[in-house]
Amino acid sequence: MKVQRVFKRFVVGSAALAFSVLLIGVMLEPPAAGVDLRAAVSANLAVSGVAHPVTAVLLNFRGYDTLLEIAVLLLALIVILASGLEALSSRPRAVDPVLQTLAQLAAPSMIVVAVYLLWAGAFRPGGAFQAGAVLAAAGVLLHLTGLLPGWQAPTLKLRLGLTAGLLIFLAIAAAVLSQGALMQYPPRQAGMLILLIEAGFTVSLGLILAGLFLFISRDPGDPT
Amino acid sequence: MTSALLFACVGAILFALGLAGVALIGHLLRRIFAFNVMGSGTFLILVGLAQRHGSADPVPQAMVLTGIVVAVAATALALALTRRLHALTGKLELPADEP
Amino acid sequence: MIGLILLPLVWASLAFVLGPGRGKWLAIAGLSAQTWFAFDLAQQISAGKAAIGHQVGGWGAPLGIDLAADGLSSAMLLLTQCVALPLAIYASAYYKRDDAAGAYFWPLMGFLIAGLNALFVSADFFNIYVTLELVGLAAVGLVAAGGGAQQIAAALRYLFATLVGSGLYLLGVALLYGAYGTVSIESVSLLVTAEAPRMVWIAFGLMVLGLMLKTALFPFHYWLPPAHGGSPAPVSALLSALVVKASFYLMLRLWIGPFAPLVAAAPWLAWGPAALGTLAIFWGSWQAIRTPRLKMLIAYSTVAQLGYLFLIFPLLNGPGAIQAGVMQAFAHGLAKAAMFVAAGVFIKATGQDTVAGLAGAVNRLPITLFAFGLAGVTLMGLPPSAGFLAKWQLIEAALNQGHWWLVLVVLSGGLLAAVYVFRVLRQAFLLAPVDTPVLPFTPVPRTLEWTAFALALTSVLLGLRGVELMRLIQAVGAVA
Amino acid sequence: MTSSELLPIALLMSSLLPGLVIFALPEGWVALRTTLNLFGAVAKLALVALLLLGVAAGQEYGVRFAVLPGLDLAFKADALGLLFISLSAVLWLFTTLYAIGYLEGAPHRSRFFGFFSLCVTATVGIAMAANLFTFFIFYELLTLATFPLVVHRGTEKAMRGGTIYLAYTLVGGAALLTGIVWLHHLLGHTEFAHGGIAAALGAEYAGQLTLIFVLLIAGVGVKAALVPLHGWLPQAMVAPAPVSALLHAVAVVKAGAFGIVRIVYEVFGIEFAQSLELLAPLAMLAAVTIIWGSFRALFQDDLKKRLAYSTISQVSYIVLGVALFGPLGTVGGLVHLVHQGIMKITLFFCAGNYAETLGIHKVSEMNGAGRRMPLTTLAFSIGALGMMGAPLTAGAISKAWLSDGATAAGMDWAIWVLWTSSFLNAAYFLPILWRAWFRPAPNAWPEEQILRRGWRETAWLLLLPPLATAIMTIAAGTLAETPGSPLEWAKLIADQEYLTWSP
Repeated sequence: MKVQRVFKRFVVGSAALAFSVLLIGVMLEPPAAGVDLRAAVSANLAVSGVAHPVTAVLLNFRGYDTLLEIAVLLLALIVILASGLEALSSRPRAVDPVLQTLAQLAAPSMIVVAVYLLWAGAFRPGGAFQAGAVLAAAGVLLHLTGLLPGWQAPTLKLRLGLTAGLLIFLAIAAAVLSQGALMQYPPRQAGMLILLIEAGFTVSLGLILAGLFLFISRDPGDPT
Repeated sequence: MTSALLFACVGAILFALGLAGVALIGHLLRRIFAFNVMGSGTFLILVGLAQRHGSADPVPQAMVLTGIVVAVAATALALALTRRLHALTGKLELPADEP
Repeated sequence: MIGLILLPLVWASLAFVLGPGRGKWLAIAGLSAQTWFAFDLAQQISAGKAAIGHQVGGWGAPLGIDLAADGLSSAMLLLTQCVALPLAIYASAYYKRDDAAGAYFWPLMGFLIAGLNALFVSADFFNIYVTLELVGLAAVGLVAAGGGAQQIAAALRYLFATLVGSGLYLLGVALLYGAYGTVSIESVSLLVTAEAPRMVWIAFGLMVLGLMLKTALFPFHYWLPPAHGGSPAPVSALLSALVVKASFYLMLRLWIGPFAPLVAAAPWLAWGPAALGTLAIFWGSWQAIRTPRLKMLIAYSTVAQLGYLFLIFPLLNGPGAIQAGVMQAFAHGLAKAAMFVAAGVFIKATGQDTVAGLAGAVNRLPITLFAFGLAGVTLMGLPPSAGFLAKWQLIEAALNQGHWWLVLVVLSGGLLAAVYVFRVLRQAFLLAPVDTPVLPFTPVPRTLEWTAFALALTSVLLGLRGVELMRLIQAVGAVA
Repeated sequence: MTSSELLPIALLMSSLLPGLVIFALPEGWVALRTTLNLFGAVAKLALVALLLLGVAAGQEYGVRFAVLPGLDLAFKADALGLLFISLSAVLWLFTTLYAIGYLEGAPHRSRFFGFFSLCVTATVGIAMAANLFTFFIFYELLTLATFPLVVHRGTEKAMRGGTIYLAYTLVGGAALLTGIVWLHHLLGHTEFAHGGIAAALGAEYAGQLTLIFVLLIAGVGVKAALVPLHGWLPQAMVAPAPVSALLHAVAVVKAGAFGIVRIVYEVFGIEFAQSLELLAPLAMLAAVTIIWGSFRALFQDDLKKRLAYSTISQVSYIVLGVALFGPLGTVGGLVHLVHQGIMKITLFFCAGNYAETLGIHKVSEMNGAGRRMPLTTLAFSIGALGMMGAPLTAGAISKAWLSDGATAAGMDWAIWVLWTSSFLNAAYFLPILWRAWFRPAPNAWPEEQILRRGWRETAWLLLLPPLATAIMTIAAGTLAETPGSPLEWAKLIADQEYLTWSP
């Protein structure tokens, strides 16, 4: 038994070593002639509706990936809900009044930061994901300081909030089908549409990410 | 060797480490970490290889962002299931016997 | 084609908004519309349009993401909708109100179907990765839903397998992007040659490895039986019939598409999957013959039946191999779905998941047993069934290229399948033993019995009408 | 669709549709089920009569559907197929009547008659198959449809019999499939045609074709119970009597023998098979089976087992006739296909009657049965005498033509085989007759279930079918030369298969 485990470790370890050496070796070879997308991105940036190339790729050129990705996130949350919540953690939580005050101060400013990040995404690093993450962090912070109870079964309002981002995206993506293709935004409205999508994203992402934490984390005092 | 290529090489090592970890580690939390190390390795390779000759390429960066979100979702899922398993069995390892 | 992706996303989200346990009518309506779309698409393609493409966002590859449906993908779409719709009807009767396992079934199923459909039409390596994750996580969620410790453990095992699988695939994508600067399948196809850099070979290897893990090809099958055998019947059916086919489809697509020059340069590569497929057939059948539990038997049978799919790889440069693969995917998809849902009926009625518990089922649940038998006919490859046509095509393709041992594998696999199928049928025909009191069978909704029957009957009748399907697949390769 | 396409389909449907409806019928609806059964059987007979008239007048019937590109589900109603169909249609009617009487009050009759109808559908499909692909489909369908009948009683013993039956037939099916696909691969089609299709390949394929022949014959030889592939037949005796009748006379064993006829005449072609030197080994195999079956029958005390071994022996008469190169042997083999069916079904009906009425299952219990059940025993005696080849019975005709065929083919040893078999037949049948007619009856029968009422020694539905088939046995023997008899029809077929011979 023990010998077997050592043997397994040895085999897997040396395979991993060999693999990384091989991989590094081939990465050092000169690259093959291929496609360079940088030129294409900057050439089309003007009609994409946003000024920042990464945001343009995320929400316009490869916006379809993003659509599916938000579905993946929502799906993860649903799976967590589906796998059952009733188990309670019994870890007592010390609530420090200083921390509570700090958190109360931090939360509003985090919301402001999130809004800024959302707006800034159009022309510099930032965007819906970062904004949503900050929002979620605010929620987690409030929860950890005992100001926000862990979530029970999601209410209708919460469910609407969680799916809003995906539904808005789907609605807009389908609405522009008349332009000839899925997600083919008319260049003039592209900026506005993308902002709308991003706003929906920020809310839903914030809720989903917070939910990933708050649905699992349960206080002993929660009525269940 | 450009710094980008160095990133890629580190990524290769991280991937191999993570993969070995997922294969060998029984403790679920550590296995989830190993999976994340593996994912990070991939992201490093994706970005590093693409910009080994000069300026940044926004396409792989966007793809990595997408990949990170997917990895977050997967990690959260794995953690939730692990926690559930812990609540039901009190263990943080998968039952060894194959049913 | 777009509707096939958007519609399930919409009804999945709306079902979630409606709340736990709701949304079955949304799902059934959505799936009915999707089925119509899928037939429509198939009709267009067999009518002569070699392939139908769509440039998302109007950008076009390589900047944007392209979608493309040819005969192969449209056949898979058709299979997916045709299996999912009856399963949805089955599930609507299977889950009782307030059943914890069914609370989030509809959103999960919706995302699963959306992921599958998106995967089948995607023409972009990275986008395929996202769809793979969508499918994988939804499948894990379905396994885990409302389950006890065993199911959660099975779900975790499955989760790690699917994550490592897609992780390997993603590394392949990263290397491809590093080599060629694009993830569009079309652009990559133009660039790959037999003299491709070693990085591309490794990328190919990683992708194939990851996909074999996800398809549960022997010896990567370890996660499949607990996950498929331990879930509720509609979930097992979805997973066995559809989910494992998705990664197989992708592997086939890569094999005959962008990486065809590599395969042509090293034809021996094809023997790897074929050898593993052979082992899978024998190992899976052997386990199915031995296991005492009914659903485990069916799950091991999936391991075996998946093996047939991989036998086609050495035959791909001759005629008929893809046809055999698709026919086998259809036969197994329909029959296995029927078998799992029939097993679900048995389990609901007898209250136990064992083969031994089936004694006397022939008199209590004749329709379900008939469905199980018909599905068994397909799995054994006996005529007249789709499984028979698949076997016929496989044998003929193997003979065409003089690979005698493949013929032997296919035939002995069919006989082994007969052993485990008739193990069940035999038990069901047996009179309940006199000395033990006969347990009362719980009455089962008729919907459950008849959906099982409909699925099984389709798998058999397809064996008399394979021409249309074959006409559809003739359009393969135009895009790949 | 023209009538020449419609008729074959109608023939299939005449048993398929009633069968499907019967599956769905509740157990208690006896009247409707019986009506459907009889309606199907009579409708099938009428259709067969139509087809016979048409074919005799030179009309051709056929229909085909594409299943895969280059692969058709094809039917044709030709003289050879109709020989088999007429036999099964007539016997099906009698067997159905008999089964209705036999199973009266038994459970699960809907299931039984459903699969019963499926069996006959499969048999008709086998007879009408116009290529090996279609033949195989119905051949396997027959396996699947008979399994539930064999295990109908649901006992452990029945299961064992059923499992052995499946093991043999499925492995045989795999061999058959291999041969068919191989042939399809070489030829591009597997259509049956007078004079055969394999000859088109030429001599350089002789080795492969010999292997294919072995695979095909092994595949159908399982159902035809050729030694050493016969092991399932005695085991399948656990089935109810009507099923045994079906297995032995109407469907399964006959399907195997018929398959051999088709393969030798219409796939390989008798002349081509002779040139490949395949016929002599086949004849040897048949001879061994004939002797072995008769020999084993001698030692069986179980009546149905004795009959089962007798079947093994008798069916190989057909194979022997086919393998004798020359039209006379062909006529003998083909006519025996019909004659053996009529005679053997008589015997099984009677065996069922003894078991149902008096509880007699063994030869040693037969003492005095002839006085208690004179009519049944009379029918049994006619069938047994026919099997021995006694004059005025159908069996005599078969044997005469087979002997002539053996002489014509220059295989004189085959005559000795026939004589030996006749002697052995007498050795295992005559003691039964002697016991039944001349030994005193015991004080009590093993298990008397049906009491005598006047001249009716048993239920009339059990009595009429064996009497009818016994009369047919005599008729086929005495009226062999009248137009429309099995013999005349067999001559017509031989005329088609040997292009240079006329009767």
